[in-house]
Amino acid sequence: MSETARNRLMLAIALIMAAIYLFPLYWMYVTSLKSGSEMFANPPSFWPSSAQWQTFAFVWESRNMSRYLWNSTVIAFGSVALIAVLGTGCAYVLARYRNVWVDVGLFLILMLQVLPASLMVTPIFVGFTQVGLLDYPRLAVILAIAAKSMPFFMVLVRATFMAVPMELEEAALVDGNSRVGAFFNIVLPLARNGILVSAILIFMQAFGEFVYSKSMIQDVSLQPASVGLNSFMGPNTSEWNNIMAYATMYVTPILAIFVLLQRRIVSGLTSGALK
Amino acid sequence: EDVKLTLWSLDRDIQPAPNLIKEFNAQKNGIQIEYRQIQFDDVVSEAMRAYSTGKAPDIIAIDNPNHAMFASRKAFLDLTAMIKTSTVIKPENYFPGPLKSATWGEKYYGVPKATNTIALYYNKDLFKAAGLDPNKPPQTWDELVETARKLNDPSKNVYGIAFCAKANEEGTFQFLPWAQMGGSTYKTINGEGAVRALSVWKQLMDDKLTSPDTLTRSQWDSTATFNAGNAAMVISGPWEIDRMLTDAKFEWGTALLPVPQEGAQRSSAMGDYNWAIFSNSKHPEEAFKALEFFASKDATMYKDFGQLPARADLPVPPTGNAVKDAALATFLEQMKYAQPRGPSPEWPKISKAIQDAIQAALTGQMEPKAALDQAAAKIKSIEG
Amino acid sequence: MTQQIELSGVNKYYGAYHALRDINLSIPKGAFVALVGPSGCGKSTLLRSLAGLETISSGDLVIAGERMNDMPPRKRDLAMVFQSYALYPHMTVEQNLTYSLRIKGVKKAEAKKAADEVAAITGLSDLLHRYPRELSGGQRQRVAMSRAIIRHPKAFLFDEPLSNLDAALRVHMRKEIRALHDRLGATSVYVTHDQVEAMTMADHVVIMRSGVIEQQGRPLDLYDRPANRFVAGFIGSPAMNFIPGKVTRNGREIVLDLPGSHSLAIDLDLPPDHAVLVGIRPEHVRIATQGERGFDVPIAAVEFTGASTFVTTDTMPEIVFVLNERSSLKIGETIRLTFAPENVHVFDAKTEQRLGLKD
Amino acid sequence: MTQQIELSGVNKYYGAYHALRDINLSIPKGAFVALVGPSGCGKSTLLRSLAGLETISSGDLVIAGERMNDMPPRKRDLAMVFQSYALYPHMTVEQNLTYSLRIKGVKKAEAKKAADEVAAITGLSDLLHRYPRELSGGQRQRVAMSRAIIRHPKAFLFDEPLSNLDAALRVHMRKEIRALHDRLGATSVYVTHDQVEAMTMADHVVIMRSGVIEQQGRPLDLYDRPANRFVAGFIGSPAMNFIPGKVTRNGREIVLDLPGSHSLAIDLDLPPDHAVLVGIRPEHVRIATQGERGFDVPIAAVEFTGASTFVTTDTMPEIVFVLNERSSLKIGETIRLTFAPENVHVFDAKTEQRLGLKD
Amino acid sequence: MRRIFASVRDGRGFDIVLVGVPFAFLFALAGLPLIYNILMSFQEVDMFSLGSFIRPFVGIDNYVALFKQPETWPILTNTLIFVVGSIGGQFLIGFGLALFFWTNFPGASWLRGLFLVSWVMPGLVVGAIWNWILSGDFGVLNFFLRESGLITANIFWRSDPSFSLWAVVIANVWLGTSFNMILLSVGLSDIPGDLYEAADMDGANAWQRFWTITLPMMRSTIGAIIALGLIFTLQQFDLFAAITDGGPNNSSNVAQYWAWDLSFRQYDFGRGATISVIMTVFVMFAAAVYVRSTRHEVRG
Ligand SMILES: Nc1ncnc2c1ncn2[C@@H]1O[C@H](COP(=O)(O)OP(=O)(O)OP(=O)(O)O)[C@@H](O)[C@H]1O
Ligand SMILES: Nc1ncnc2c1ncn2[C@@H]1O[C@H](COP(=O)(O)OP(=O)(O)OP(=O)(O)O)[C@@H](O)[C@H]1O
Ligand SMILES: [Mg+2]
Ligand SMILES: [Mg+2]
Repeated sequence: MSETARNRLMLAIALIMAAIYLFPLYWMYVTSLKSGSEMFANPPSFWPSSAQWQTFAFVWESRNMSRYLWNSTVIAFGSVALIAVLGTGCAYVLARYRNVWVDVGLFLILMLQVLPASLMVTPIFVGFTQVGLLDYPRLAVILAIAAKSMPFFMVLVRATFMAVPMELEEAALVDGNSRVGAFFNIVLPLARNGILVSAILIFMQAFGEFVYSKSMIQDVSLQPASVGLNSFMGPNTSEWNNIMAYATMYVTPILAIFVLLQRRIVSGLTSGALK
Repeated sequence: EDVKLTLWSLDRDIQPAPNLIKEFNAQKNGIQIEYRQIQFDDVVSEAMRAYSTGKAPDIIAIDNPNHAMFASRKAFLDLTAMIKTSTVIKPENYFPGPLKSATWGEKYYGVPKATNTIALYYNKDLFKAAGLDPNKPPQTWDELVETARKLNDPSKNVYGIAFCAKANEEGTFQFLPWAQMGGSTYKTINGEGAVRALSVWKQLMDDKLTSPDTLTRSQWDSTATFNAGNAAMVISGPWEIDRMLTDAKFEWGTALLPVPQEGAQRSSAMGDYNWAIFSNSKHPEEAFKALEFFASKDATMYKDFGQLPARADLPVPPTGNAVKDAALATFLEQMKYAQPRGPSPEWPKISKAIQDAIQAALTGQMEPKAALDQAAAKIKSIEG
Repeated sequence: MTQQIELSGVNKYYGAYHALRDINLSIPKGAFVALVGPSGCGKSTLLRSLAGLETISSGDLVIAGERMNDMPPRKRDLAMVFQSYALYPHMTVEQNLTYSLRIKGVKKAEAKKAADEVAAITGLSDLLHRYPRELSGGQRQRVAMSRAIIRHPKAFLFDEPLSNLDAALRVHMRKEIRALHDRLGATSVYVTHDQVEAMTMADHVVIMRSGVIEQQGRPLDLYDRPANRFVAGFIGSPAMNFIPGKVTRNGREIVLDLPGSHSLAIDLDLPPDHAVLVGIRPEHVRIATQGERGFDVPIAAVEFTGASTFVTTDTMPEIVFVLNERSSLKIGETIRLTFAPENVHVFDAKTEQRLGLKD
Repeated sequence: MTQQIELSGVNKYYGAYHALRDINLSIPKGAFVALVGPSGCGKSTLLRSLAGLETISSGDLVIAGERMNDMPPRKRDLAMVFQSYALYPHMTVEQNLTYSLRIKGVKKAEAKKAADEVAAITGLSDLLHRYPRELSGGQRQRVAMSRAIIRHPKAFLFDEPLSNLDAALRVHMRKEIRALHDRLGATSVYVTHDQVEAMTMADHVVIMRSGVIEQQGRPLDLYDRPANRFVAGFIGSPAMNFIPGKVTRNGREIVLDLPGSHSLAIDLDLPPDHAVLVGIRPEHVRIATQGERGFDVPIAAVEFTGASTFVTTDTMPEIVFVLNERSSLKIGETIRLTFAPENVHVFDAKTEQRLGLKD
Repeated sequence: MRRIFASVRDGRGFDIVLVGVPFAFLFALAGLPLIYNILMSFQEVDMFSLGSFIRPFVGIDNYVALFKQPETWPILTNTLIFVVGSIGGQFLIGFGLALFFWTNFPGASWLRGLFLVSWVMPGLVVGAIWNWILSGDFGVLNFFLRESGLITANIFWRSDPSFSLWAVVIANVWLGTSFNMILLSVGLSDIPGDLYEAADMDGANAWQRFWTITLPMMRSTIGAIIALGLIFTLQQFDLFAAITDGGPNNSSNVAQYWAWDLSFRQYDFGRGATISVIMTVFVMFAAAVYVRSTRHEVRG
């Protein structure tokens, strides 16, 4: 089989798999364009009978989405920044050595992640109340998210640091760099793929974070989009088209950004780049 | 300097709380209320967490079966004295069911905010198609089953009936009236009537007269299948009327919940929220003033927000829409038989025991009797 | 001359493996030291310990008068060429070269100039914008080399920096390195497997085996007076021939254990019957002239390298000798070999230490 | 003899870089071919193309009569020693060695035996349970080597397999590789920078430059009749000396561009005034005996390698010659050098091609 | 002071700072809540005492009571099935996709990026969509299965006790696959290419190269992903709430959902905490396995 034929075949298979996998996304999109209870039509309709584009403008305006998205962005960036700053270094050290303390550290890190947010929120809420952190609710949420997601980040980033040859760091030390400098100039750029991907995953998670924000941010003007979405998603909702329109506007930009970024991250600078 | 109150409820922007607050604040009477919307599932947990850390709001709208839990622990303020002197809030004006849910130990710990109940909706077009009289909805359980059987048409994706047996409060909400009509209460949940009620449900399930998804679907979603024409009847509440008016492309009617046999006592579920003031509120007087203001707006509640006030003294004015008015009449009638769940401070656990029994029986894993016996034993140990 | 690098009683363990054993070494400022020894003897470990990349397990390391055991590498001001190159894969050749300069805060233009200069020396000028993965093995090695020599450090540590280069380039680089060393007055420690490199470049050669320094000294001293059989065999290529022998009754001659019963007069004070090993370098063995004494051996192999011919005999032990012309010797042919007693090295058969006059 | 490996018109591009240019090469079954050339000339690329690790951009590659351009590496049944070793970091030495056997389904015990045998040859017996990261550079190279020779493939591809080994070990390995090659009757292609290795091991030497094969043939043929200046200078160490010269008016002599105005009688058919380069190997230059003709040059450098002495003159171009004894020549001293006309190679100054009788 | 600073720049101090600060942070924000929960499992807790540490101590009463409940063992079994099923599905499909996209045909990287939707979409929306997809009467999944002739009668994914748990597993596999795939892709790209070349020369076919090179070289990545996958799976909540509510009859109930249900629907915080402590044991096991697995990692 020629190279191009193989590529075409692969692409075709990939498209089919993507189509299956992306069905829920597709469903979100079509639902946002459907009207009323077309949702419950049987058999399901796979194409909106008449696309209701105005839903988007309506939802954007009426839900005050720009404010919600702004809050989400603040919280997501805050969390990622905090996690990246604290987690990267820690992961690096945990990758660099191989002793019993590292074992203990890794063990603890995983253990600290065991409780679901819904169970963590009560003690954190209680604690934050006592130190007065709830007066800065977005900061409080950022801290809580950081504590929740940092272990995730550390474990993943540690795995990427494992792929960076120790010798390169040594070369930098001999070249006159301090540990700090070697870390930033050599180790970090080489582990960049994994760090970025992990950070993006964290970002997305924080962007959609819900449990903490819902409990800790009581002022509507500071709430993120997830809480905004939830607020019109009670058990008795029939505004599915609006909800899906909301979700569409919420998700699509990040997804687009990610597709662009990961293209560069996962496929760039790799293939035996090390050594 | 204005007194600042905080108020939590699950009402969305088209529902009473935020709008009433707007009106109240507009009065500029030295009291300003700050509103926070909370989701259905979170009201109690948020309230508890806030209360135990001293961050509780002044006023909260609480689902009626949970009221006793707070009242019994004196988390809510005893309003008896204030109500006695109030000119706006008078206990005798309220339906007894809702009022009872706000009462604990002969004292008032809250004021009913609104109320609702359930009844039977049915699709008149399908009745006609099946050769049934569209003005004679089933009156008894047996008739209900028979009617459902006649209406059932798998080839057209039509189930005889839809209701909700979900393993959460909704399941209890729908089942309890049946048990009560059979002469049982939650304390005697394994009584004969309750067993028969559950057997009827099981029969509907076993004979595929209702969708198996009844076990996991909310009332709202079940009703949607009725609206879409996939169920010929549905048991649900007045909150559905507006949606049905727009969504249902057929003629429909409402009827009181069928009873076990002709002449049996009626009963119904009682839903919706009560207002309460937290006992650690710094401004109980002002908070009560707010409640008085809300109660004063009960008269226009249905017109403005589509919710039924829990008031026996206020006629619900006709809306001009005949279908709607007829449905409303049914619900107001049904309301008379509405009984609160509990009240018991341990209601959530009791309810859970009942849900477990329903689910165990309907999935065929236990006989209705055995399932309810188990629930009764559990409830006994919970109530201690 | 002051001692630039001084190691005393240095030991290094990798887990249970004893990689450096009681190393004592002092290197004067400005010296060019070659470190040689068989593969796995601890040369790289020693170099890495000097650089501060391995913490030594015991002993003292003093550089320029200061105890450096715990000094971080960057404060030692050493440049090192890694045996495995350790090029930064995410940087171009130019960035690799100028990395150390940029750290020091050297200006961009200046760093670029330095890179151009060094690249010209190492023949990398055309490759400055390539990434390491786009280079051949020898080119990578040259980048590693260039990265070290672009700096002006206190000392250079070279770990087999030329092993992947062709002869011509190697000769060129040898000259450049030595010139640079002299120009900077730096101290250099140079690990190599190339005899010629060690002999021609270094002022001082250190021979290691299994983590121990076997001998050190000026190159020709080691060549001419190896302290033991190991050193004698290690230095020189083709390697020295060793022939077992025995001191005669009278203690004045050694009888060699070779066909033809060759014997050598000796000048050593040895007890009779003492077992010895006689070493003779290939270039000191020659074919006997007509009528000369010698021993007759059949030929096992003849190898032409172009300039010279290596001949191996079919004896136990085999003897290798070198002819400086194209020879017409045939395999199986028997020839008579001889060598001059003054070219012979005598070692104790048991201790393998050199026997001879005290020096 | 059948041709085992045959390349015709092979080209290879890395992006825009033309790494192999119209390579035509045929290697008979059982041959031992050495591939030499300056760093970056395309040796590894050629080897990798044979192995199937690089797809060639054009041309044909035939192995054992079958066109192999698109055959995956594993179906070619070749063993390769990578220049960068490419050891499996997650396997012990033993597992690295036996990997190919295990893939073939060889029994555990048998594979272990094979590993032990090979390890004994390469001196890795004590290290079988180490991981690559715990090995020295030379030890890693030996693992890479062992991994190839444990198999019995159609052909071996060696990419500088001994560059990190000491002389003694290298001599030993050289013998072993050649013996193995002969025993298996395999075909070997061997990249090396070591002149001695190329000359003594190979039946056939291929010299490359910048992706082009400059000359190929039997080792001594290349040494004795290099086709051009590049080959002449590349083969032999120290390298051949090149002296510019001019054919005299009468066309029967070459006047060398050296102080002392040396001239050589020539046997070639050249036009008068033709510019030539005269090449003379260091070992063919000698110090003139008393009264002999020659040219007088000052000495710039004297290097002792132990067995021989390299002397470099202070002339333009500089002349290097080899003395086979320890010499007492001093830098700056002037000596008279001479060489025999029959040892001289003559190249066209412009084309740099060898001038001579057709052969 | 200077010495400390120097050590931070060049020595052990650097490592200690890098590890110390995050651990302190984690201890305060994740460790203390965990301890709070463990403490709570030995106490009698109600809404009034949520805010304090000192509460009536009841010993192991909560544990005893919990294990007396008939649903305990089935729910723990469900949890195990859910975890194993989800992780198995996510990992295998994720790895398959990662390998597939690794072949790097044109368009591969775009499509790979799109697979991250499941990670980006808000849990609430995902739950709702799966709810529809899996619904028995008008669900899209049944529609497709029927159309393709795989089934004749609708499967009531959500309401049939023998399918309900698998319904959530399916949705959860969908949710977690992208996470697995993207991280495995990064891991794959970190393996030096020359190892594959060497293995190819050694005669290994694609399958053998996968088993002998790819898998072992990915050890640290795989260990991390599975450990994290386990934790995510043990925290999956939205899907249960949206699809089955743990029902019918607890047939799809799992520990984490149950713990939430006990705490926030029945307001039995003590027992809810008790379950979370039991879950900790699951994770402890997983963490130990993970830590052990890191011993065989290879440092580049
Ligand atoms: N991926 C690549 N991209 C661009 N150029 C490359 C790439 N790989 C190799 N080259 C170039 O191709 C040429 C031949 O490389 P090759 O590795 O074959 O050299 P070599 O003869 O083995 O040299 P050495 O003796 O130094 O190992 C070199 O100039 C090198 O820079
Ligand atoms: N991490 C390690 N664990 C155990 N042993 C090790 C480790 N690193 C090196 N060694 C052993 O220490 C010894 C010395 O290694 P070193 O790298 O210094 O050798 P070397 O003299 O440089 O050899 P070469 O000439 O082959 O590079 C070797 O036998 C090696 O196997
Ligand atoms: Mg070494
Ligand atoms: Mg090469």
